[in-house]
Amino acid sequence: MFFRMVEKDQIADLVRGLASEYEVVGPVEKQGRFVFAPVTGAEELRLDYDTTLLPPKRWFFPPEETIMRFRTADEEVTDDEVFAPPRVLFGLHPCDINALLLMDNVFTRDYVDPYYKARRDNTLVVGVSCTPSDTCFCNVWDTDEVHWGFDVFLTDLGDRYYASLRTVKGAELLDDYVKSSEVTEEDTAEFQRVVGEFKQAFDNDVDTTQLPVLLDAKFDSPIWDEFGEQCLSCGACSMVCPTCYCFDVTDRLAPDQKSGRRVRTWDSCQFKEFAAVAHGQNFREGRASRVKYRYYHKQWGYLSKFERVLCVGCGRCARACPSDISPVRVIEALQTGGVR
Amino acid sequence: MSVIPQDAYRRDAETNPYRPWPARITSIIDLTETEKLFEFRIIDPEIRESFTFQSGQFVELSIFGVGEAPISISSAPSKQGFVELCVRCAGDVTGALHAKQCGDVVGIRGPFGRGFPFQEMKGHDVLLVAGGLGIAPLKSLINHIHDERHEFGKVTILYGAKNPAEVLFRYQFDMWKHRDDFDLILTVDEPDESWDGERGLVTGLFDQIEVDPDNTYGAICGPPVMYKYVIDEMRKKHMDVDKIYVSFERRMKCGIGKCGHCGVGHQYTCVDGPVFNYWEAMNLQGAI
Amino acid sequence: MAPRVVVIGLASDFGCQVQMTNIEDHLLDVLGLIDLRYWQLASSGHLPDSYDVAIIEGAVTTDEHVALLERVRETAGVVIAIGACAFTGGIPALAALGEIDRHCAVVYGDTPPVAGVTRRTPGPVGSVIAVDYHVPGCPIDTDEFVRVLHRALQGLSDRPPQDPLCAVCKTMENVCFLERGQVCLGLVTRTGCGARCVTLGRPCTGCRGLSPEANLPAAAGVLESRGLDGAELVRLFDLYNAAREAVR
Amino acid sequence: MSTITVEHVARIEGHGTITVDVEGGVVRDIKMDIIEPARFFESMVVGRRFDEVSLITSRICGICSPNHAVTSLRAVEDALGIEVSERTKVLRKLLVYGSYLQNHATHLYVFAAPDFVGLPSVFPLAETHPEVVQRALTIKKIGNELTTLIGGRPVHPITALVGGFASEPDARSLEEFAERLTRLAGEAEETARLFATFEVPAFETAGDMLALVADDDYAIYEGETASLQGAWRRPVAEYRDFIREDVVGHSNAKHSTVAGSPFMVGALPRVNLSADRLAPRAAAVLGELGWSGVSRNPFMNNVCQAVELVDACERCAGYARQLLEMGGSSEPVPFAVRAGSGVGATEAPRGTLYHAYSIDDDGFVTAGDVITPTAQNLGNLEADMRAFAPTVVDEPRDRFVLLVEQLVRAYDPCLSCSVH
Ligand SMILES: Cc1cc2nc3c(=O)[nH]c(=O)nc-3n(C[C@H](O)[C@H](O)[C@H](O)COP(=O)(O)OP(=O)(O)OC[C@H]3O[C@@H](n4cnc5c(N)ncnc54)[C@H](O)[C@@H]3O)c2cc1C
Ligand code: SF4
Ligand code: SF4
Ligand code: SF4
Repeated sequence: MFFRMVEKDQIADLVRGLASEYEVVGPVEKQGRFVFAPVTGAEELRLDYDTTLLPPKRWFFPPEETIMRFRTADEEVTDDEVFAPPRVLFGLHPCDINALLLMDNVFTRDYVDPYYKARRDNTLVVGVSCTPSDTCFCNVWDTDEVHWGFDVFLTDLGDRYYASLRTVKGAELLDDYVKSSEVTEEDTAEFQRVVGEFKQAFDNDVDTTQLPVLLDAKFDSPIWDEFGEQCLSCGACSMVCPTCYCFDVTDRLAPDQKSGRRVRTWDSCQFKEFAAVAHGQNFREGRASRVKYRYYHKQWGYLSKFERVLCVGCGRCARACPSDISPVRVIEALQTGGVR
Repeated sequence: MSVIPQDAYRRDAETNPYRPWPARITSIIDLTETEKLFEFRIIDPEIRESFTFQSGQFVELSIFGVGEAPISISSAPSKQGFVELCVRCAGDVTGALHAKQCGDVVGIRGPFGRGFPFQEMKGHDVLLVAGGLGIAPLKSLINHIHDERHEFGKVTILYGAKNPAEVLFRYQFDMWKHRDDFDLILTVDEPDESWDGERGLVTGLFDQIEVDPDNTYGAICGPPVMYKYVIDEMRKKHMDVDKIYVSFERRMKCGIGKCGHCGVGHQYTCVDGPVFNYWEAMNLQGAI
Repeated sequence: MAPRVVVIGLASDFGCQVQMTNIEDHLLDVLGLIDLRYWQLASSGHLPDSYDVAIIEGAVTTDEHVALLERVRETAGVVIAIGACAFTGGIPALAALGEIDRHCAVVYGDTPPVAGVTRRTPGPVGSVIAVDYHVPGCPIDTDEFVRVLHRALQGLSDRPPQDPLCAVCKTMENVCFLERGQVCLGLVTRTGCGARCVTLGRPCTGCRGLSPEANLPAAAGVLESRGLDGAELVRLFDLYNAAREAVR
Repeated sequence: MSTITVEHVARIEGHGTITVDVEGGVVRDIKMDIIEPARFFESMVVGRRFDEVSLITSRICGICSPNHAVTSLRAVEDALGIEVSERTKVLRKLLVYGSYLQNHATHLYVFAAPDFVGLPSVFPLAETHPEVVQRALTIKKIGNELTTLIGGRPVHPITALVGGFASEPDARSLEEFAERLTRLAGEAEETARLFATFEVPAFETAGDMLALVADDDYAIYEGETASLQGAWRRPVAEYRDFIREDVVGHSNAKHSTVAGSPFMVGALPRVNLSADRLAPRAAAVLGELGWSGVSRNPFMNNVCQAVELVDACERCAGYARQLLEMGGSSEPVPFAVRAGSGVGATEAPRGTLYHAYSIDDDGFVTAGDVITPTAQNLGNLEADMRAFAPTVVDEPRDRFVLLVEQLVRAYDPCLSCSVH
């Protein structure tokens, strides 16, 4: 990787420059919280945001998307045109970039998803460092650091950014739009100090020892019933999760029924119908089994395939769940045998 | 680890894996009141030529405007150019398929999933146990074994249905019954006057068969409740857990390991299964 | 042959019938799929003796409604209940909360009119006859109506969305009303509206009825844990769902 | 004696039956039974909290729901002593006008027009006169879009709250809308010209005509009630003093009287009382049609609705632009819940709509009263039918029935409103 120093007041130039070539999407305020939304200038950006309501996944994998079109008259089947304008996602935190990498595993490996991939290929990612909030626990999964999956990463050193340039395109952007300077040894030392402090700032200590074993060994534990009683089966956790990728597929006909499209929408394993099959059989009928499945899949199912857990510790689900069910509470319960 | 089979999509990385190929219904046979056997011909000749599969794999069948359903292929891989599906009318897609006629066009994607380990089974005895509609994927395997019969040892088929009217592929079984290289035993839970076969559950048939535990591969497919009991019987016969294969049915939306619906334990039925060996299956929490 | 369709209004405000017409761009496409035989709102004529599909709006509030529905059920192969009134009793079912005669006295005093109807406690269509398809909401969403009509014409199963609203609300990137200290019924309300109200800045009031998957005790607990009154859940939910016991 | 019964009069909103008793070629009696069952709104709101009232009463009518919502909000605000911002007022006017565009277009083209071209409904018209149907759909659609833009959906607004709005459309949509409305005014003018060509019976009502009036506005959102015959103006808060409502045995809707006689409300009374305050293009069209100052022919209500469509287009385009410039906020103003009683009145498409509520200390409703335009019109409509029927009783029976129905439809009655 290469590195440059960028003065903070250059960010306005950078965004202006980017906006001339790309749609720039970044964190903006919404009623005291934050969302990723298109911006026209740096003044709209809130790079000091804690976390966003929805993760960046919707810019690659929208909540609703056409995956195929058909005409009933001549049985013609076509792909949907992917709307993937050149776009920059500006200001992603390490957890969210790590989450994208986990999504990439699903959507760009075996049976490449053309829609996800087209957007991923057409999107530049500019990361920015963050400060932990009380619901974050990315330190637990080592997702507080990120080393690829972005084009530029900006680490905040007070009045300047320490910019890591991961890709050619990222380096070009910086060259084109801002005056940056060489990194000195002092800069790197300052970078080390800042990152070190950041690591110290986490107070969430979650004991993840032997999670897959615990999940199997405690498969029938009563803790799941307790969580089941609390769960509202609303699926909010899955929607806000940057690593939840499950979807439902339905056919939608045009009003005249002559043509139609096949649409996928975000789905959640917390919905009762998720695992229902014909003849009234449902493999996860009870709420408890569904809550369990979410964690089982995240901490063990995905791990067994991709050697990472399917959680980046962003804490969004903890904030979104009206009943305060969260990975931290669940893992604690698995470790201690009791729900707190 | 999942072994994604070589399939038609690989030949063209640009292909949208969610886009089905139009296929024409070339024959429909009524099997029972609720099941029909359909034969399809993929319209695009290139795709049709390259469509190869293993017994135990499935396709996603599309009725445009209704949706998709995963269905096991029940014809043998050796039957080129056509795909045969045995479908029970169980809901929207399958119901809409049942309303179709010869010559109508539907969509097919696939084949997907891991099938039975046909090559490994060669040189061994095979014990196949089917319950109800579970015979559909096993029929593909049986037909395939039939095509290469000399490669296998003893082949035993146990098949249970609820009543005589629900016994599928009776015409074929009647044919096989008279062959001495297949041991076929049929049983029904609720026999009527016409029934001259066995009665009772399929597990009851194990008393009648001899199994060479070191040399036998097992394959099971049927309703979820059946697995545990059949496996118990196989274990009583001392068969190896990793030589017993089971085929699972789960809800599926994509068939290619993305939509997440078919999760069973830590695996996905669509890409890691639907055929699992029993050792794997035992390790899947909530599977059996 | 296009199925013969009739549209029948019971006690309602006609809002859902209006919504049926609110697909101006595609109204003629949809009409092209059916043979519309009777729609009092839009056309002269009488309810014919035979038809295939009956679309019913409104709650059941009179004995005459019951008799009509029984006749409809005998005649129509398919019955579609549209809107909260027909599905859950809706707003008219608020009158089920008290004595119907008392309501009558409040409105008419001691000389109620005798205009050929016998009042009964309001309820949904499903409390009187079997309903094949349901379109929830007050008012219905036009697109959803067309989708359900399509399903009915295709002979597919009735699949009103089952789960609570919050998931869709999240996809709209709303700041949750619970965080803002307000009771929101999205926790327990049937999804499918796109969390319209919340997105426009107003808590969900439950017009689509109770989600069959709702966890009511947990939802009341959630409100309590945020310093809100758990009983408000029920009081507010009565607005469109006072007859929820009668929903089938 | 023979009795002619028209059950479930078509192409009106709600369920009503007309019975005419004819004896020896003379009309003995004629009445309209409103069989639409009562839903008891005035009783249902009792015990509900003040902020639920507009949600409930909006369901009195799905056709003019914005009017019920806005009127009930005004009554509740009157009871709680809340004064809303100017911006809120403009937004509410837009909401009400959205309802005008929807309602007038639907009534004129879907309900009334088939009569004049001799068709049972608008559907065959789509084949014979596609351009006319297209225009109807265009106007109706823009009306829907306007109510959606301001209220959140075409029927039953979401955003209108006690004291203000939950959210507002963005500037871009307002700008775009102003453009479209300006363009739509042309379509509306064509509508007025079309309806002016339809021949209507020469008939005059004996009843008075009432509408809201304001000094500097074509009053729809606020104003005083004015009488055409009595030439008086009175504050709406006194509505109980000048409008009397009685239960009549054959109808689930009550009938209203002013000074002991039936009267008419709606587009015709409004134009009669406020023609000089119409927006320029609407005034021009009215002139073009040869308007002579005042008309007492209820059949002219259709033409007046068409003129109001032109007015609505111009006015709404103006309001949209005004919102872009005026600043201010539509966020609900702060208020304290307290006991009180209040009245709200607006002009709904079919005439003046009154809502009144009493609220207790905790904000729960203790009494409600709603007088809808159709409830006010029904007495006059029956009186008109009685006067009109004998003049056409010699016509062939079908034509006779059609003419009577046409009179009913000219009033554009909304029976579910009238009963509520
Ligand atoms: C690998 C595999 C192989 C298979 N092979 C075969 C085969 O060879 N032959 C065969 O006939 N079948 C086979 N199946 C089963 C077949 O896929 C299902 O029967 C089929 O998907 C049903 O689809 P459908 O659209 O007809 O039914 P659906 O309309 O989806 O309904 C089926 C049932 O699912 C439930 N359900 C689904 N959605 C909802 C909802 N929204 N709300 C409530 N309940 C719901 C209901 O119980 C309903 O009755 C196989 C399945 C798998 C996974
Ligand atoms: S499970 Fe929760 S904490 Fe983990 S990535 Fe998803 S939303 Fe973030
Ligand atoms: S605002 Fe309402 S619908 Fe949205 S998440 Fe919160 S409780 Fe659920
Ligand atoms: S948010 Fe609630 S009240 Fe609003 S439309 Fe949806 S279900 Fe109805």
